[in-house]
Amino acid sequence: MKRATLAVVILLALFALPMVASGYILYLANLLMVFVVLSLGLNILIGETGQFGLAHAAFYGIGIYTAVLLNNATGAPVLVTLLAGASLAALIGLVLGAISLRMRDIYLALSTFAFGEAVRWVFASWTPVTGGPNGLRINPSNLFGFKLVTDRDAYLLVLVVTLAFLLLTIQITRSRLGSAFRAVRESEIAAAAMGVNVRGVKIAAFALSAFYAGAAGGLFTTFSSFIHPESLGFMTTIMVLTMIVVGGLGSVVGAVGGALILGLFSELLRQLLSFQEIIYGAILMLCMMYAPRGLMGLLERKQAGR
Amino acid sequence: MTWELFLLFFQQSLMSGLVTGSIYALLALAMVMIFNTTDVPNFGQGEIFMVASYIALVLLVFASVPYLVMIPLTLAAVFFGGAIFQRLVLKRVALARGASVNLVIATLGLSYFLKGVMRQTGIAEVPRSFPALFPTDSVSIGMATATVQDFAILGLALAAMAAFFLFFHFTRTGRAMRAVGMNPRAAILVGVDIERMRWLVWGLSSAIAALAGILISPKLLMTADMGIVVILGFAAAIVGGFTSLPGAVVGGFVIGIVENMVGLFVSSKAIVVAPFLAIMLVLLLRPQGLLGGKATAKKV
Amino acid sequence: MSDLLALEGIAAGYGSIQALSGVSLRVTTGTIVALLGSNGAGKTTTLNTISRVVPLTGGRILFDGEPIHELPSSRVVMRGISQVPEGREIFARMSVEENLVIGAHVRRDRAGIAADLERVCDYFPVLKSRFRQMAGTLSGGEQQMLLIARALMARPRILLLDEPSLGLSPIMVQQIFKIIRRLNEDGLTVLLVEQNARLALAVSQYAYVMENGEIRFEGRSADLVKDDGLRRTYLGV
Amino acid sequence: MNAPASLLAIENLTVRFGGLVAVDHVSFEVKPGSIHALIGPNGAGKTTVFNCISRFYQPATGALRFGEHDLLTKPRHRLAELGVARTFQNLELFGELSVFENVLIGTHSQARRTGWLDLFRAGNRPGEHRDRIEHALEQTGIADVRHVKARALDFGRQKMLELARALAVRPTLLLLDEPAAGLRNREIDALDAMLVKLCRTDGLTIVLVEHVMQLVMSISDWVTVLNFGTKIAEGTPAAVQANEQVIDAYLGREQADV
Amino acid sequence: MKIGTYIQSALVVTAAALLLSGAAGAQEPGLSKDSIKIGLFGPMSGKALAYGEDPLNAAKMWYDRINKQGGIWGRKIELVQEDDRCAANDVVAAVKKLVEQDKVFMLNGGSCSTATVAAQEYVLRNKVPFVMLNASGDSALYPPTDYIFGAISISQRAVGGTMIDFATRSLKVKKLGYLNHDDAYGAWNLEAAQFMAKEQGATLIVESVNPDITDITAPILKLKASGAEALLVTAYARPATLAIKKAHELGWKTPIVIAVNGIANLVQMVENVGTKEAFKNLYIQELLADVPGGPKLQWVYDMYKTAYPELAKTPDHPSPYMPYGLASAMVVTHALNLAGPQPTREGVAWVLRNLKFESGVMAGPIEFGDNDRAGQESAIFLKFEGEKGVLQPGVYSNKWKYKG
Repeated sequence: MKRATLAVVILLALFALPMVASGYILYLANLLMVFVVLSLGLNILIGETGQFGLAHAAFYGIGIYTAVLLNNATGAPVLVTLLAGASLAALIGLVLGAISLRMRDIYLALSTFAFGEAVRWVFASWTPVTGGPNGLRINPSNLFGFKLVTDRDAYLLVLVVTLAFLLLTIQITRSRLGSAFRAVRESEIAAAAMGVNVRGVKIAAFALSAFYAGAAGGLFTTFSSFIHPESLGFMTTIMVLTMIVVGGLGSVVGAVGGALILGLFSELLRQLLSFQEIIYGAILMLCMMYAPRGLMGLLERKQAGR
Repeated sequence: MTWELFLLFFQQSLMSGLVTGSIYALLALAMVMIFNTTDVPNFGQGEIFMVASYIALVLLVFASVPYLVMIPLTLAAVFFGGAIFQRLVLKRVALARGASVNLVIATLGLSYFLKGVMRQTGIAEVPRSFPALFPTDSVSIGMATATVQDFAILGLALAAMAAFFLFFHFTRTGRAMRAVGMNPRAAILVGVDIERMRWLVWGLSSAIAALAGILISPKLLMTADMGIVVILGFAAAIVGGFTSLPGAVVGGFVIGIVENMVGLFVSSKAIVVAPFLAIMLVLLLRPQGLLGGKATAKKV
Repeated sequence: MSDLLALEGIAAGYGSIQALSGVSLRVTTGTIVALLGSNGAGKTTTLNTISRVVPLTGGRILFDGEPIHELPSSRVVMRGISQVPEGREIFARMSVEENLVIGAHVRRDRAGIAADLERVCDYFPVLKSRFRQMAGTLSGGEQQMLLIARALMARPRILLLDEPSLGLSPIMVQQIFKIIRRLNEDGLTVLLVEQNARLALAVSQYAYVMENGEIRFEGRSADLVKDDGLRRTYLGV
Repeated sequence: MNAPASLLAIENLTVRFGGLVAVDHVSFEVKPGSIHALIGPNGAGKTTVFNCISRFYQPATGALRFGEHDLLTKPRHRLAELGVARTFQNLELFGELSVFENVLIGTHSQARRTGWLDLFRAGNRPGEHRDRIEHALEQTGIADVRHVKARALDFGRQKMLELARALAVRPTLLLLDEPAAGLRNREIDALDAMLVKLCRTDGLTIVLVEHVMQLVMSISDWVTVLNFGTKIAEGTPAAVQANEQVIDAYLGREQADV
Repeated sequence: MKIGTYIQSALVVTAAALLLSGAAGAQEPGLSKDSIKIGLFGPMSGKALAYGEDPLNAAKMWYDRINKQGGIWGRKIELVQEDDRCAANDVVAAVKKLVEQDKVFMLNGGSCSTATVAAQEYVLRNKVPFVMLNASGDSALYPPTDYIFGAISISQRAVGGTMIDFATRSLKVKKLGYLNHDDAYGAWNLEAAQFMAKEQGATLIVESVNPDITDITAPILKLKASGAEALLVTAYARPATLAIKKAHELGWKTPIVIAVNGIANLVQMVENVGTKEAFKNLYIQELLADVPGGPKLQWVYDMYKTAYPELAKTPDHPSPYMPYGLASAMVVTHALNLAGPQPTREGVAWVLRNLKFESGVMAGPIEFGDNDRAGQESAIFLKFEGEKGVLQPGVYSNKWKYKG
């Protein structure tokens, strides 16, 4: 009961935020929610299914460019552009998943990493379509005929979509598919013996994770006015990976918490000038040394201690 | 394209590819060593390489230490730096029941940390290099051109690789390191102190990266972001099979040559993406890499 | 006769699982002692606590009267305790020779190592003919021989043998056990873990039977062979 | 209806690993509702046969028939749906997951027919699955530890969990790879009773690989003996125990012959 | 429909606020009786620190001087500083924070062009005058907007255009090898270079490389094999140095012209190339009013030394980009001076659109116009033989113009 009350309070606060917060705060909130969706997606692949795919930024980018191009060309409603971006990302994720079936562990990580870099190169070089190195301007999205111009306009949409993804994630982790994901992570052999289609589940995880990343990209286009391939490289994937690891791999709360905390942290660090890389690096090392299971691990330990 | 031009391009790409490839090979070697003994792909490798280059620079240029003293000093400093990182951080991460991803993220933390520290010193603001030990006069072989320095880099890199090969195969410690990589349990049972081997390997691997830095820095300019070169070392390691030391060397040369060929025959713009395409191609056609052993099927 | 190795009430565990509780056993110099029991009874864990691969949570281990349960594993090998692990724990991508040489990792006497290569190959002539071959290409029996030979390269005073018969053909098992007996006759003390109780009791002088991390029976092997209850459980006859 | 005399028929099965012939032209049949033991020395090919039946290994030659199905045409993950479940010699549990979820995954193959979207439907809510999971937990005596992580269970309970998970598949054929290995005498007796009940009351067919002769001889209807990849004998427990060849290769005589 | 009504209500509120402020007499954000807030941002950490640090310092010392002289129309300049990390998301966050949280009157910042461009839409929507620091930001300058002004040092297009002007008029070369980046920078300078080459009847052979390139053999060899008579390099210092080295190694003795992008530190460049032989036939582009160390600029460097005595002692400070920050701050203070005692954002933007003045720091005048948002578009060239630059006669200019 206490939990439910807490959830309601948080929800109310989230919906009330635009009434009190400045555009800058809402921009941060929007950006953090995009990170949340990205983290939830990568957590499905790495945390739940144990597949080390490191091409998340590429799918994020596919989502962004698809949504932007569709929006700029046709002015289609934002839900259509968002879904189109997510679907295309999922489709490409499906193909990457199918190709990567024969690889595992380090090889999977490295090949998907290479795929991610290759996709980034395509973004940067396919100038007629993506604007290449000039970047691409994003026209305001269209929601039922209203133009989403400011962060404030986009906030409620981003919030609702993010909440929808959160609910979807919770539903998936509780579903047979979620069980199958974890079964594959824990033991492919036993999973197969229990009737889990291991190949199918792996591909599904890739596609689903890419769908999230693509949708996160679509969300980004609703409040952002510019995209540049520089922000779609391996470092972005690593940032999301760090979020889910710091939060606690394989945990929905961890993915959300990690995204929020590291995202906020990064913004706060901006004030710390040139020390920020040192601090970020130190935090990663210390966290791995003393909280290897992330924040969730700490929480669990605390609960167990009581 | 005329036949003559083709020949020129072909020969030059082999020549240049071998020289830069030898550096990629050293970086790949360093990476594979660590991966083999500790199962960690070291994302901090590039920054170790970077810091090592700056240590060399400071000793050589700012402290005016002669070349022949600078090299052992740098190697020793970086050796201990790598070893200390393993002892201080990674050992603790492993003890905390960290999975391999935790170790990877710790190395990532190292990478940020070193980059930040180096920027803080201020010497990384402009690209620098230090005077080469060898003349940069050009020499022609066939139609290709290279400098004396290039040959020295290639020669020294090959010599270093040979030395490491001999070390790994014919010394007690080298053999023990390979044993730890192949079968840690069995290594413990024959009395190998595997914790010691692990920090030794980190030290040694860091020293190899340092050597690569010393060799290439007169040629490639130093910045705090020069560690990015290590991606090519990664590519080389993957192409070679990621667990095979000779594979890493071959992979290094392959990547070096492919880079040049793509630049000359395809487009300068495609140089950066060539290694990644090579990775994907190799993994698709031969997932275990060119020289990697066949992946063993898991026993049911 | 003195006890070369003595375990006094050792306990060990992984996480929340108690793998061994209060295990005590003695191995007299020059004898073969068998440690019997079913899968998961704690036999291998016992050997691993002696080799210091698994940490103790209680009790102590004396070797030649001196406590060794706080030494690092490499020191234990140096003192003269070599384990021949179960399964195929060879260095597959090394040659047979390298496998043997690395067996002598704790030693520094080059001349002695070279001499021991010869000596060990006397016991296992088949290895001599495979010297340059990759160890991974050996047959199961040959790999088992290599494991024993590798352990001998450390000049152990006691050999901890873990399931030497596992997965081997009867003929190969007979050969291996003949060699074990010969090694013992040449003065080597052996602690033998074996599932094949009949075989183990035949070759050993004294035996312990483990179940669920504890010692259940012990006695002279010749007596245990005649024990009906034991026979029923372990021989199924 | 011409009900087949056998539920599972293995014909001329041959498996090679590289140059090694692990299983060499082995044939045997398993009658429905029976307990069929597969025994023989280590390395005789028992587990390999198991792995062929459950489609982890591809035999070089031979046929595998299960009811009217040709198993060799089925992908591995379809077997559970057909009613074949198995356990593993070296335990293949989902270590980080709870006991309950381990068993829940056993029901994975059951709900497929209701369509793809069912994948997203919650699995651990009260209902048909829940009943079956509870039943399996009760049968194997691990209902009290349902929320414990599989990794944290003791060995005996881990074995029971494997069995419970296999039962949740609702199998007609249960393949057990050394179910008694490492169990205490008391536990073996319980297992004995449990398997007999599963077979006689619930009508399951059980094939087991086992070294614990006490169990094999007491519950088996039929025993097949393998040695070096070939079948050297089969028959009732009594007949097999008296077989000279089996005694030589596996059971042994009173006197050790070293 | 929630959002729609929300927007409507927001619009009503905004309109009311505007009316009110108008009535109250220009209650502009960031403006008080005795102070005016300016948002200053640039990279203060990370990869691009070197581009931003000293220009930011230079801007600060100029604002300090103005304050010491009594400020502008009696108001002291109050700086609010933000790090933009030269990354698009961070630039946007910094700008939004400055505008909404800190409520600055106008913006002065940005050292990295592509990242700075990310703030364009927001700045325009909020009608905040924005003067870039040392970013060229060409794609935010064209098509021209009412509030964004950049390229105070030089626009990338002018970099390319003046290079061609120099090579064809001074070196009299018609077949030009052109090495640029494969990024936005490279694309911009190439656009004007191609325009100018056409104008002057020259051919351009282009090789575009990644700024992080490690082995530059392929593009240089291709340019050499193409028979180009001069090598024009618009890359950063690292690739430019590699190019000079490689041309020398390959025995290519053609004239080389290095754009201002690549000459961060000439002493270091000579050291990095390793041999003065390679500088036999090398020209460099310069944007300042005088050769480095020349008397016309002495006051700038003296001012820096006084303001940052500690920093000036460390190697590589001030950076060659330092004066650009000063010029940029001068643009801001000039515009504020001209906007009168009751400045409005709109008014300052109007002043900027019509601003023209001699900074005494840059090579040419700083001038905006109807179709022109790039402040500075001229360059001088020096022949550089490894030690001292010898000024070449003439000022070279870019004839590319934006055509709406």
